[in-house]
Amino acid sequence: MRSIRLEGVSKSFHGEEILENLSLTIPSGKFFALLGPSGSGKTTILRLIAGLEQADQGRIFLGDQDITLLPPYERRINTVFQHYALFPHMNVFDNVAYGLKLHGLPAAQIKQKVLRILEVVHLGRHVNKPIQQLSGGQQQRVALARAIVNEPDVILLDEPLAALDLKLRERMLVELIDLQDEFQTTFVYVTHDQSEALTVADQMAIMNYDGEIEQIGTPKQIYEFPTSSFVAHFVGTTNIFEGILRFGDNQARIEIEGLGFFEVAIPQEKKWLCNGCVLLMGLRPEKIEISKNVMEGFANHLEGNVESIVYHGRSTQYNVRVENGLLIQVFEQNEEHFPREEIDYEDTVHLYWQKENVTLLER
Amino acid sequence: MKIIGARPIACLLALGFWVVVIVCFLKMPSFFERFQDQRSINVLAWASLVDSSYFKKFEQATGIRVYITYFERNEELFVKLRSSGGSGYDLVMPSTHTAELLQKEGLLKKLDKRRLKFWDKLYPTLLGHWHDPNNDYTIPYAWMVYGLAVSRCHLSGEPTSSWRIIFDKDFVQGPVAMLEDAREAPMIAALYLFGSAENLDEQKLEQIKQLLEQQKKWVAVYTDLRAAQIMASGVASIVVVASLDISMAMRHNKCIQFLVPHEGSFMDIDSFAMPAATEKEEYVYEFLNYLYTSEILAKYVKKFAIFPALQDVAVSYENFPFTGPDRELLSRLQFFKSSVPASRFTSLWVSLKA
Amino acid sequence: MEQLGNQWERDFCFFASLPALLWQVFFLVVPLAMTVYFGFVSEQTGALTFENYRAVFDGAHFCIIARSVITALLTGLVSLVVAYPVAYFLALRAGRWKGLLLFLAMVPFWTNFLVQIYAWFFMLERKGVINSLLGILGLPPLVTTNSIGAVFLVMVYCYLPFMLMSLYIALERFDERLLEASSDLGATPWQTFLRVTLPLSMPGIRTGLLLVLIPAFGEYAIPALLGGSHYMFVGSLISYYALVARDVGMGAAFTGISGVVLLGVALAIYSFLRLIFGKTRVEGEE
Amino acid sequence: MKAQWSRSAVMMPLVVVCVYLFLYTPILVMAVFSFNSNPLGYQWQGFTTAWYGELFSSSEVWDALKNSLVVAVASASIAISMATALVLSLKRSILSRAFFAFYANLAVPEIVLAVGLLGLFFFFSISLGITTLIAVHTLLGLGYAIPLIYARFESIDRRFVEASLDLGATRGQTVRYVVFPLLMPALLASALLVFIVSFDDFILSFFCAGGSTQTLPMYIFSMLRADVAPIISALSVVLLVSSSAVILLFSSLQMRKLGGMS
Repeated sequence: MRSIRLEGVSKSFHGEEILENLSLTIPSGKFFALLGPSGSGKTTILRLIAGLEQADQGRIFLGDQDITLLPPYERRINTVFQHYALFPHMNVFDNVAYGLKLHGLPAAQIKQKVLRILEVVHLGRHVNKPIQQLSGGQQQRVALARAIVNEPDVILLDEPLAALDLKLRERMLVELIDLQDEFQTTFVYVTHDQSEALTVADQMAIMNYDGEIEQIGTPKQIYEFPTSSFVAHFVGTTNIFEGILRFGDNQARIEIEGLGFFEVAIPQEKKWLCNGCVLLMGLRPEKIEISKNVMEGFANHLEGNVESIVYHGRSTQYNVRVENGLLIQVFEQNEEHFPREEIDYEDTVHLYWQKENVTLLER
Repeated sequence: MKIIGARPIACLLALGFWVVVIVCFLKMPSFFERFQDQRSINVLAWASLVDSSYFKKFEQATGIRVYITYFERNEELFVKLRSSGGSGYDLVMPSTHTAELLQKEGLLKKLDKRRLKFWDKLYPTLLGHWHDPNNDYTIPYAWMVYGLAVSRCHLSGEPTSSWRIIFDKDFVQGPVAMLEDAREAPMIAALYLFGSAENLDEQKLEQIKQLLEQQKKWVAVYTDLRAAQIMASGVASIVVVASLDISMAMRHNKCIQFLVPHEGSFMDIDSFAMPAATEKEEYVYEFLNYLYTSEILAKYVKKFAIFPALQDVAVSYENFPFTGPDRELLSRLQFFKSSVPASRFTSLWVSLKA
Repeated sequence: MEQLGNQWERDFCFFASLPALLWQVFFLVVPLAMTVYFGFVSEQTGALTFENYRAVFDGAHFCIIARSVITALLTGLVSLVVAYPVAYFLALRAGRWKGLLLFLAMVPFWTNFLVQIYAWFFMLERKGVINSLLGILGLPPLVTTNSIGAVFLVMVYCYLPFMLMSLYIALERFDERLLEASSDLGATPWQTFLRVTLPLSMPGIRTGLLLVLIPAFGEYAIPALLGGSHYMFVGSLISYYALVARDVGMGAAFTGISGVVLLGVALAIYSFLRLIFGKTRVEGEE
Repeated sequence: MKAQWSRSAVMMPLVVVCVYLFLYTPILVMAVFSFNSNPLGYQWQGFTTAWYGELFSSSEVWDALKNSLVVAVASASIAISMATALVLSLKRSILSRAFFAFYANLAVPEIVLAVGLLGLFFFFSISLGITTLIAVHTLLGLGYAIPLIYARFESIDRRFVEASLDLGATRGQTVRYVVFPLLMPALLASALLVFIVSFDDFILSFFCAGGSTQTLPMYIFSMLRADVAPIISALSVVLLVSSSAVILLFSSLQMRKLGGMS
């Protein structure tokens, strides 16, 4: 259970720069998610930490130990690979026991440890099965068990759930969180799926296409207060408006071309805001109230035409075309505590939101 | 593998190590031989003349183990001996042409005839021929006459004893099996055309080529193997063959008659000779003295139907126009000896078979 | 294993890779280099010369090369056509018979090639099995020994297992759902075969053709034993030069030239298959 | 379309049966004729087991068989070890090009190689014998083994190697516990192939064997030279039956091993 620190790490393949001067600290004992689009270099970071690649420049620390030049087998770090990489010529037990055997543990101890961990991952009944006979979820659990059983300082998970179906994925996510809770090992979880990352992570980092880290924070910080339009776009869905900030007496407003003025709240920490700045305004679809009727108590209001409706089950998404031609997404929870008004295609609707629910982003 | 540049000495050492390992591996047998000093000889012999089945007594009596390897063509023998500098074997069995070549290359060891107890019993007519005028190197073992094996059951009437029945389309009575040999086949054609296979010039060679090309139409197969089978299966009713290669089959197949054409024919002698590199002369002489006894040779006569070079071995074969190498017979025979360079025969043969 | 090795490991790897390379150099490259060198040495004078190559460059030699190319090609094609349905059946349709059939296909492979050839004598002799049966039916002999037909037949026989194995390996990986997808998209079985199965088994076809073509091109035993030696093949002429004529120079020169021809033929087939394969794909996209 | 499918469903097994007939008729006929009392020609004369008696009493055959087995086993094991060492230790980038060079071993006409090798052995005054035979068959075997093992090695997912390193195995341990077991099928297959090639080889054997070493194909060829040799038919039948038995045993063991795992 140690932290990981990357300092000024660069890595390129065949002349193509994947990571450039990247620094990142992964706190110990936390479930840390590394979220980014495919090709952003997050897997490369993982492989650098695991020792499967060597950094061109920079240092990597595990706790206080410099592991930059250490071969993978001398690092107390284990990986759960994307397609599990379970050894096809071994059964479940041998796969899990592999690391322990290499460390020369007595057979009895190995057996005890392996059986215990297999119990934890609900594979107690499949100890002697060949790998090929396991389902995807079971293989996933073997891969996990194989990594955890060595009690490493850090466990790296490279898109571990990508090959599973939705239901299984959700269940595995919960199990992963439980496992991390139980072992308190540092988990580094790489994914391109924002909902997975938001679910499991204590802390997360968002990477952009250039292999740079855009933002680090708790899931809530990331979701509610993205610091860049990339993060706002990549994590969840956001309506983005471009406008000019106008400071008035005691209130700030944003002027959006063709739509008029909207009130916004100015957070203290955003020092770069200025009167007359051109900036972006982000507004989450679920923060907008939609109604055919006029409502009171909201700071902002817009009118538009429903262009399409997508029914998601627990929520409904309305795509509303507003005056300046922008298409705005609105989510409405299908709570149905009371009979609701029917909104249909082509209906004219009113959109309302509070000024605290917008994020101001640099253009 | 940057170390090649970085540490040349270590690389050379590694290389050297493996080279030494490989060389040691290859040299292993000769190394052990030196210590073992096993009493054995290696014989390279024709498969149809000698085999090991009658050596048991010899091996038991003398403790000399006889390893026999068989070869199929004189050329194999020659190439093996020349490429290995005459080593590897202690006794070989060339025909006259090959014996002459080997001797020219210095690959044969001079014989000590005094140590060959049977020397006086050899047919004098088989000694002193062109390939080894004083028999300094070769000991005749079996002799053979080239001729025509004719299947009387397939042909009507008494066959003509002439090369015509394989060369002249007016006389050809059925499919023919011709010798598969770039020297021997043209020389037989030369004998038919000019009465002699010596002193062939370009013009004569051209005529020979034309004759052979014509003959191709009725040649069912070119071969110097399996003559008996070819006759038995009816592939050819006339086979150009050495007496040795058909005598065995004639015992079973009474249809076959052996003819020596009246124009004359060729003969050959298969002899034993010692490669120059052998160090086991002593064993070889012992072996030869055992082999050249009428008792043993009679067994080979029985088994392979050979015509042995030893006088006191009784030979009687049905349907053969001769029994021993008498002067009358030999006066009608010549050896496959020619001044034409081998490459000329080769190009003739290649263009015939192209 | 190369990534991240330390110095000691790299040294060891270098050390371990040496024997095979040395073996290759010592027992293949050196003897061949010697042979090639002899190709340029005149038999008479011992001087360096192009004489041997010039002598080989004539109609007779090219006739022989052409004959070998045609026979090898035909052998390859016929064994392809014969082996394909069998490999297909083994890989995709055999079901529980697969193990047994595979085993049976392997057994002739285990038989000495001389014995295989020898076995055919019983079949092909004028009084052999085939012609006796034909005789009973009142038909003339179809194929007999000492004919080009016999050479061809036995060559197909001897090389068939090679073709069968490479096709089987390629077809075994074949996903049968592709056939369903193709017929679902409206292709007739024949179209499916031409446009899906055949292109996807192309690697196996290529390997198989090369595995048959190369040894068939140099084959000498079958023509010698079953062909009646009316005509020479590349293999027989090479061994004739090397062994009988003892003209190492001519032999080396002829080997060199026929090697070049073989390489050319192999490349031509390779690119021809690529061309066909490529064309099929373009048509499919239309 | 239905009709066509069913037609092919009938045609294909028919073709398969025909091809198997083609493969087996000559062998079966030969087997039958190994009991023929007629030593010449192909006419049936009567039943006899004399040829088998002659075969089993001939010491030459068994000597030749012993030599062939020794050479085949030795060259198969040497070739496989060297090929494995090469494939495992050469850089992939070099190997992907280098392994083509080993196809030459198959493409060069054996007679050319044989004459060249004979010259080489003479030059270094290496006496011909069982070691030269092994050396040459090993060379031939490399031509089969290296491409085969390399192909398998390439198809091994690199993630298995990475996973092993990641789990704490050194490179050596990874080779031993992961790469080697995964290579096993290819190693076995190529060992078998090299064995067969060596067991089958005639020309190289003839030239590179010393005087005291005769292999089985050499013996067979010398027997076939003269005439029909029923003893060869008998020998072939014995070899065929025993090799089939070995393969069957081998594959049934394999099956049981697989079966035991489930």
